[in-house]
Amino acid sequence: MKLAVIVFPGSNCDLDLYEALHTVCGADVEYVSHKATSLAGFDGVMIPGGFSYGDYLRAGAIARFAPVMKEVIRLAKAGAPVFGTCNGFQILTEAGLLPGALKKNDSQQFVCKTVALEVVNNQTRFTHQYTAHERINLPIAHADGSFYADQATLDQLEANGQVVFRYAEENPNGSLNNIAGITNAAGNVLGMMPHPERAVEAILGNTDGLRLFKSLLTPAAAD
Amino acid sequence: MKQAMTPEEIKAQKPYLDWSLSEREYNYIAEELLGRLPNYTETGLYSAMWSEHCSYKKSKPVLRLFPNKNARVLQGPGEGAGVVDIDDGQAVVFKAESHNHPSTVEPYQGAATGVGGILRDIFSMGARPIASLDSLHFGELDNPTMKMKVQDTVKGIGDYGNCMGIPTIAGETTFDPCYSGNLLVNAMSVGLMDQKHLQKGTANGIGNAVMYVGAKTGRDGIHGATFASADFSDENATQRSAVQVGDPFMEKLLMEACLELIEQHADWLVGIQDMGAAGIVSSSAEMASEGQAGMELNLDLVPQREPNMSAYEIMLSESQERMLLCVVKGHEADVQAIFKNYDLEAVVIGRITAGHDYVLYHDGQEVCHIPVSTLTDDVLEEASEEREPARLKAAKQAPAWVPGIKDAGATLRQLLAQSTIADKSVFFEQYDSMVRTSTVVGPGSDAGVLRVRGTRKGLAMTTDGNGRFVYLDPEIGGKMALTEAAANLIATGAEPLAITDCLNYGDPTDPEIFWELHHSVMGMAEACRVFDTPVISGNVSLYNENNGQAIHPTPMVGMVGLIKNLDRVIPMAAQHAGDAVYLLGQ
Amino acid sequence: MKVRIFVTYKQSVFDPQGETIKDAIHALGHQGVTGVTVGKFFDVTFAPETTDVEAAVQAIADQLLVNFNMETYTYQVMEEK
Amino acid sequence: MKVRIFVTYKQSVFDPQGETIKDAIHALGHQGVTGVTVGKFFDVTFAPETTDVEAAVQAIADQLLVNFNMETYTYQVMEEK
Ligand SMILES: Nc1ncnc2c1ncn2[C@@H]1O[C@H](COP(=O)(O)OP(=O)(O)O)[C@@H](O)[C@H]1O
Repeated sequence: MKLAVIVFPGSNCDLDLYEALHTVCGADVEYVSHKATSLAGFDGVMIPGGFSYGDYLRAGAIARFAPVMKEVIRLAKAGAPVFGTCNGFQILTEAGLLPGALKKNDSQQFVCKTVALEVVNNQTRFTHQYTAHERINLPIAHADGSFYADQATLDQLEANGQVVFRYAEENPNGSLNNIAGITNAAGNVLGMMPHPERAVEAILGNTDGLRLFKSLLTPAAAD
Repeated sequence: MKQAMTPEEIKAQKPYLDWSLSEREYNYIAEELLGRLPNYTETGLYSAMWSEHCSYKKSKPVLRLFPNKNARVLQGPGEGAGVVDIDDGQAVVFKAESHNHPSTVEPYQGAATGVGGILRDIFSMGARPIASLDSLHFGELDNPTMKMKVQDTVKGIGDYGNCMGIPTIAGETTFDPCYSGNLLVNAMSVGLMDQKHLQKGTANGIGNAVMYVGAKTGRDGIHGATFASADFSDENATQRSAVQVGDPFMEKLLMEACLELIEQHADWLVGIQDMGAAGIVSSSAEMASEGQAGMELNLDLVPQREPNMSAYEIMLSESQERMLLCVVKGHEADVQAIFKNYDLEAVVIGRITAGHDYVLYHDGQEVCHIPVSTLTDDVLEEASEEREPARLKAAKQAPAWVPGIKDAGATLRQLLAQSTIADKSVFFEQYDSMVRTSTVVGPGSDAGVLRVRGTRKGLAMTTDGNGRFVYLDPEIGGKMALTEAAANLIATGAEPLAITDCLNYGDPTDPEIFWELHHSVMGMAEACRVFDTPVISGNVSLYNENNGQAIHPTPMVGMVGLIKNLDRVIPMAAQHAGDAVYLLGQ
Repeated sequence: MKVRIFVTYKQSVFDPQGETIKDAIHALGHQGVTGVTVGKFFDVTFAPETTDVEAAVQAIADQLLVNFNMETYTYQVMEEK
Repeated sequence: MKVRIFVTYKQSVFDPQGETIKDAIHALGHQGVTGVTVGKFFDVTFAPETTDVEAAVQAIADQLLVNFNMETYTYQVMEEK
């Protein structure tokens, strides 16, 4: 599987995502510029964290117009795996590939720390190496991570198993239903505020994110 | 454009006194250096370049006490940042910078642009910034205004560094009434590079281009450099220069573009320097002076954000996120193409000339024509009077104070409740400390530790200082700042390499304050020799006063150490119940 | 020609910032304040020759300035000075 | 009674957000836009019995909402709906 790590102006976790996939997991992965007009040859898309366009309007709002996004949308519609963490999640909601929106944290402050999560749905192509309802810890680092959607959308997300990760102890940002990560209805697009790519090496003190990438790279028999 | 005053009017009305150029200096420039009266623009350039902030005219004699070489030092003070060999052809680059005055006026933007400025110093050397640290000193947290200032400062540092994607991994925060009217905001940046990419702020080669990249020039912080060197008082509040607003998104693009140019096309580049205090004039004059070249600039070509700016305003503007490059003739378009790819403009604003003159054109007229070294090298050093502070003499006479602790538990709880000692996670959780996934030890420990990707090496770093100790005994306090920093590094398993510093003091024309500066630096310098940690970069911030009340003398030490084998990093936390506890030392 | 576009959270969306500011205003002694909401505005200037400014404003707001999942907007053509 | 308080950067202060948004608007094809500035507004509601609302507004703006080092403000009393 060949993966693209998209680099927007202001992306800053592109290196982290690339290193997690390439150096730690041995995946076939390349950086792709926001100006690229084709993603031919790629089997999946990874959208990194950071501050695309400085987050100067809303987080992720301007990135969605980048030329490469047409191709990201095409791949997503075709069922290819598309993953966004942090700013990547914000971009995916702004682009309409995921429902809802991400508001400023209730605290009105940026927060960087490790939080406890529940793997709510381990039946996705991103999470099948976790056990159901497993507790894991992952770092977060964001100012706009409060997930919001109207009640009907929330009900739908819950009913369809689209809520993949939930904050398990403290809710660090005010997300509704403690939502930390969701997929689209088809299950091939995952967006999450926590950073699994920051938790893939023992030397950095946490490897709970590793199985997310392993899940993606070694599709379960069911896929 | 017409100059606002004729040279004769300047001589008669002495506007330069308001710009902190003394009459003695003005006369020296006119009589000895130029042999004529400087015009309005020239007078403005001299007053900025000869300010303490740019010239270190008062602190230089003291700074000479610091050792600044050893076998590992590749670049000592004088460039954007110092550079130290960490083996394998790699180097660590670091520097600290104070942004006290801007942060006192406007904590959020002051702190943010402080971080932005120090990052440019690092990437202009050819290094990629890999970590930020800070050293913050506030008034007591007993009133809403100070609480707000603290919040804004922390948010300013966080927002800038977080947006740039550079982890803030260590720092220190103290609270004392002496900082109420004059905050100390010191930011440190650490970069990593292959030694072969080392760049300098230099310009030479007749016909080579002087190129401007980054944000447009506006009337931001005109005279910020001289403003940073003058005492604060409340009546001045409304006259203070406009605050600079940071644009970390622009800086991120600028950093990526500059690093791409340096790493892939070094042969197109003669030199590169960031525009910091005193903007275009200091960067261009320093580059020409370093390269022993002449330089001609056409200010009409400088990208401008506001209409009708005078030559003086363009030259002194402190608009953020700008860099100056000297580019080999013929490669201008190549350089432009690199910046264009990041949606940045690179503009040729001048050329290197034969000789040694610094010539500026504006609106088709020559507005400045002076030998470049008169701006950078001919500054009159100022000998300062000094006198041991009366309080220290009195203290020597007084009987030694013996603490009378009745209930050690209660005293311990009181100590832990002090804001200076209490947990700082409310602050450092607002900093992204993990981005770039190399943070082995983040904030909340003795020192931050980063791994060096692709090696077994690590870098440990810390900022330390203690104004109270230095206030009680400048020399011993200076030594203790070094000792604390070294101890913090050693506790992680690192060998200290070198230091950077910010020397934060009050008004140096007060002989007691100059004595504090001199004696604390003596103490620091001696400790530097003992630890073999030369001073490779740093910054001096004087006039930290409010309504005549000086801060405690507060030198801050930023120290970086090398860990040869990361497997041996020692965590701070207690590991197992039943483990023995040892106290080492005396 | 200048148009001011106002963007706020939809009414159903909780706005902690407004609450925080209201508390701060009370702390300053202005008990008469019963509510605070916070919004952003964008002053967008159009070249004089632009035709159909209102259509452009709507397009810009719809495509870029507003996230309809949580926000709503109004606008106002500003007087020339 | 509701008052809308508008806060913007002073004119000489650089507004990086406005510039970035202007570029995005151009990228969407609206070349007629020549400038964008961004501001915040606060809708402050006062209890009906409040006397001297304008003085309160000025005090709140001065003490809390506006940073006079770089910002300036205007306000407008809103019509009741
Ligand atoms: N402003 C700050 N930025 C980042 N980290 C900080 C800051 N202030 C304190 N810290 C972290 O909190 C811990 C304790 O801080 P402090 O009590 O000031 O330090 P020390 O242990 O050096 O006396 C240190 O690990 C330090 O790295």
